[in-house]
Amino acid sequence: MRLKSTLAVSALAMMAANPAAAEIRLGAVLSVTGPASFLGDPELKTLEMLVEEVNAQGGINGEEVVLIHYDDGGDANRARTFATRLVEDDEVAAVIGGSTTGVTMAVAPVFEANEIPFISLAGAVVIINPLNPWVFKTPHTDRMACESIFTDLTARGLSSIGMISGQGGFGTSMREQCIDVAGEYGIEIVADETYGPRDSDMTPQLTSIAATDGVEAVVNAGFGQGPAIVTRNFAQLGIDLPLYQSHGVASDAFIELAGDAAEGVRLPGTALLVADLLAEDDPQHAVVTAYRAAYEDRFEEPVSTFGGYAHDAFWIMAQAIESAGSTDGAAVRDAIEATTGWVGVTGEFNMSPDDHMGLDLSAFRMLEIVDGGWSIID
Amino acid sequence: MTLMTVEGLGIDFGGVRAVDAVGFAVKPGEIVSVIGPNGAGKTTLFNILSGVYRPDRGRVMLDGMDVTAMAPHRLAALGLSRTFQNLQVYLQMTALENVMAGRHLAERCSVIADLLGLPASRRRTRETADIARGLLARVHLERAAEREASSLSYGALKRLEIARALAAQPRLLLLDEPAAGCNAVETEEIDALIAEIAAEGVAILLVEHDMKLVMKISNHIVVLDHGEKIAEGAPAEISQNPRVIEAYLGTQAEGGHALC
Amino acid sequence: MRLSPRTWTLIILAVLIALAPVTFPSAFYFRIGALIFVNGLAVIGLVILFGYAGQISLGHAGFAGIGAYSAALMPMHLGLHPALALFAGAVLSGGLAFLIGRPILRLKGHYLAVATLGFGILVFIVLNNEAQLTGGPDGMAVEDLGLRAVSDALGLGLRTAEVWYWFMGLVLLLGAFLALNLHTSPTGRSLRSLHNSEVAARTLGVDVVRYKLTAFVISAVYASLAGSLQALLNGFVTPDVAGFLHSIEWVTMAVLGGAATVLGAVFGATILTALPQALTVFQEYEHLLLGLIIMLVMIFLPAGLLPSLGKTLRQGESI
Amino acid sequence: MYEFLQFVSSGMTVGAVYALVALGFTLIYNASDVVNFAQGEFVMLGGMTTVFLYDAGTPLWLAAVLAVMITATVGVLLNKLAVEPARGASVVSLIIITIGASIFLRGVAQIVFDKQIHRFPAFTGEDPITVAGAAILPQSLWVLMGGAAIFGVLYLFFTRSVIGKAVLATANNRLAAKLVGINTTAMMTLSFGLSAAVGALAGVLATPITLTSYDVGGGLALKGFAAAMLGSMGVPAGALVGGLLLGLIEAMTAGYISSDYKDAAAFIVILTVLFVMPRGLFGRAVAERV
Repeated sequence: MRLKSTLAVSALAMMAANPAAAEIRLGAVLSVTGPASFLGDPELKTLEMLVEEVNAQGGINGEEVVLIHYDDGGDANRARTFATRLVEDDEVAAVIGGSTTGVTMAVAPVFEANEIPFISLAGAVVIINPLNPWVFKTPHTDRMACESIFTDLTARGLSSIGMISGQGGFGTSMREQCIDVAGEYGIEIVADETYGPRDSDMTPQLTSIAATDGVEAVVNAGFGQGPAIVTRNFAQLGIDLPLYQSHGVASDAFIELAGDAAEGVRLPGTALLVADLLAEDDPQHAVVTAYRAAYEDRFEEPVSTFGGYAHDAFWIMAQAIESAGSTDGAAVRDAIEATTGWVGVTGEFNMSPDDHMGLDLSAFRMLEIVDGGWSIID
Repeated sequence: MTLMTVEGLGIDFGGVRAVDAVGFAVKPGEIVSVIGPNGAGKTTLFNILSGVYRPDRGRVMLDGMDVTAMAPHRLAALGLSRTFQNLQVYLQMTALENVMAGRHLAERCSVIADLLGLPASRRRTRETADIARGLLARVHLERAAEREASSLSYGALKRLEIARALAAQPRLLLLDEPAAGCNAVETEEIDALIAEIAAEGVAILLVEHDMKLVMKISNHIVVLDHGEKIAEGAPAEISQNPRVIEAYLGTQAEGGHALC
Repeated sequence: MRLSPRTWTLIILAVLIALAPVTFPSAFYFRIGALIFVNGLAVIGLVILFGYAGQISLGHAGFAGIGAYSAALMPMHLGLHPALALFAGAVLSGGLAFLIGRPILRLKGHYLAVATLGFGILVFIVLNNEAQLTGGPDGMAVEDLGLRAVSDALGLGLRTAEVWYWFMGLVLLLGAFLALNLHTSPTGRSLRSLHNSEVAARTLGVDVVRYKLTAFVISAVYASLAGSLQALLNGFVTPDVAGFLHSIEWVTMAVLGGAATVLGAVFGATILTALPQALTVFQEYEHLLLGLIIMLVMIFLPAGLLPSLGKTLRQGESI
Repeated sequence: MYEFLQFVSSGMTVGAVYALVALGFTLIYNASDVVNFAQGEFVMLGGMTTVFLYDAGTPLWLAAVLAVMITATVGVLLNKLAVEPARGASVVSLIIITIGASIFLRGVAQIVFDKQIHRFPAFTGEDPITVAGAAILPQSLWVLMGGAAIFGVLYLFFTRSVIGKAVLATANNRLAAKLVGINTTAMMTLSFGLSAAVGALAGVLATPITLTSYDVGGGLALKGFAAAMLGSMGVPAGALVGGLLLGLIEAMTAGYISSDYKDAAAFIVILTVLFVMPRGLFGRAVAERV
């Protein structure tokens, strides 16, 4: 009895949201709370903002866009349940989400089996390689972040580095990719430390790195409060080496949190962080400035790279639905694959049936923090 | 032939000698009572004998075997069973289950058989239940069999605990104040029950404040005061012993339990 | 004919499992059902440990982690069929429980709680850190158990979610059957007696260390199987399956439903699995409400939902 | 050598926060036998409230004082609304209530505050002090001294003041305390308020170093609970030693052995200690009374 009535109650709750005529149901599974809320929160805000924007302009192909989103709390099992719910119960036409790689990999098979186009917002290269015909992603891969950092190191004549990485999915995956790709750039990783997602002091790890012979620079892979603490500890210990952060340090909030310690820190970032520094004729200038203004105006918090991923995913999906002229899964999928030369806040996307991300290294700009603000290194 | 011999037994709690240099012997079918004022160390002695506490000094022999500081469940396997002064009934189990649980040593079954509910396991449970019902009848609790123990009266719980201890088919039974809190009729019943058990050849070690009961049924009495044995002998000798009388009169707080 | 509580419980469960799909509007509900059964299985294990033997564990997700990663790794590296990996994982978990149980179960109360918690966290850390083997925090894919293929071969015409629902329903019934058998068996009586009074049980010959260990091992096997089945159901696994929160979730299910009974376990699993799905309509108030509901239930029905409701019903009858 | 000192300073700072959380557990446990898993949320509330008051223009010291008072009120409310009404419930039921409270408080914080990461400035500057080559933040000294002061004041309170002694008496034997006329209900309320205030103070002291967000509480509760058990639940000195020890083990493992397994090392030590001393470092053996 209990079992049935509980389910019946939730059934009623969901029935209220059943499909009406002439609407496009867009699903989202995001880690709005939990250890990855740093990613999911701006992603959800961006999607909500953009859906309103599109509907205010008359929707897509004259149909209203309805966003149905669930918070997976960063847990793959819950995400999988919500993915099933989106497909089976909410009958969405397309899905954006998967804030983390773990969640993305857990939900992707659901969308693949139901032939629903899915754009992930997570970084790891495994999402698109091997290629899944229904799965796309808008963020750079963490491997590209490593390559970008290594390129800059090489340009500075540095080749021997220490790494300190977060133990979450983001840090772990990027650490592996960096180790994997280091050889190609003649970089040697001589010290390799990690820290937990909730750690509040990384001086022991940094002391060890600084004491390692031959370390010429330090690279920190991670997101959330970790990189801010690493940066502060780095300054506290007076380590006189170049410090590189990753693209996980993705908003002005980092500079606020790290304070003076952030001076001189370099990281591969997107145009979004340096909207005001972009030349007027920069292809990304318009889109970046518009998104940044809209987001910061509405939510009164600094825009982040992660919200930018959602921004690009939304527009790529919206345009694909528009050009497909319907929400037929295969047609939308083909339209996404046909996205070429589209400029988003993250970079210029050139999708193809073989490339489900469509970004190249040029999307990353090497940034340095100078006088409490960003500057672009060329 | 003695069943249990206790020699020079002692235990300290934080420097206080709770029991010291206590020795006595129990023969099969004999009823030995341990008496003494409150705090004399009677229950502590029981806890040592049943393996709950490890003694600091002395030894305990059972059937000529040294069983000092042996774990309670192993002592139980050697035929020692007990009740508790402050009641340790399984309150969330039925009266019947309490007595059935007392048959633990007799009904070893494999866990696998129990999980699968194999016929052997279920047959064993039925047999145990039959025996347990018999024991409940013996303590006049047959009608409470299916009731949860927590709903029974104090006197009933006392008797239930005796039934549970008997279920283990002990050769030596330690009874810690079996008649406490019982009315005259109930006390008489317990009196008869103890005598009956002893008549079957079970040795009984009894702690009891009801002196009428003690004097009536004991074969032998050991008197403790401040953890030490101050006297030992037949009931008639003990009731005349000046040290015993002094020990009891010295503790007026005993009130109702004065030596009669 | 008078049926035993054991038979009644099984009949009630079977009827609920069989009839619930009538109310299911979509395949999603079959997944929720399957998840309820997975959680229910683990919580029944905890009922044996906690409700029967009175021993708390805040680390049983550790065993789920071992089960889940056995199902993921053994087919990949040893070429074992997932079904065999599931049993191998259970043996592994049971064996590990046997080894660590002896020292851990000497502890009592909160000390036992922190020791089991520590064990669970250690498993999580290993799964999280040994990325070469486990894929690290991003997790790894799990081979298909092949249930759908079996169903299709039998011509049942069921969708994947439905196949899992019925399969897990059967597994849950089996788990309940075993736990109920145990309850009224000699072993079950010994477990419950040491729960009620450890000292009395000892003086009646119960080797409490051995029996606590028995309950610990059995519950570890239940948790391990639940972990394996969840991994196989999802086709994917992350270290979260072994996380502290997962352990806490199961304990909360057990206590919320009524820790001492199998039916309470399933009830608790149902509530805490379905409730978050219903609460999603409240958006950002979801967590606030979940916390509030858990508090209110425990304040007003401290014995857990099922026993408290049962008592109310019985009182209603007698008036 | 400077490395060792650096590790010690790191371990002590982190450990002091654990010790304060453990102390919070102990205060409530002593008064009510409740293991309060919402203890970490008090630290979060202390930090986050200070952040938001400070950002709204309140002077830092006032923001901190208000944050501690607000959190103490939350602690009292938790007792009055959730723990007291459930009196007589089993220990496990009470634990589940506090877990529910923890989820609830986090849910409230994510709405009242936000999901961003925050900090406020250190009390006396950010320039590290160099001691024998080791760089120590002034705020670390604030955490250590503040922690020491809290332990000191509570020690005096419990040993010198009438109310403090009444709380201790309640902890030792609730029935006896009631019989000699102590209002044990009030003592419980006081303990919850005190414990929440200690947690909030930890949050205020540590936030400039550790940063804070709506969800820092869970992890802190876990470590604080572990520290309290390591040093024996209910013994304030044990909370102090357990917390510092945990912090030091983590820092030393991260520095000398493996940062991957520093949390593992902490729990391995706890398990080992409990196997040898089943009641923790400061626990006394209690004879079973039957």
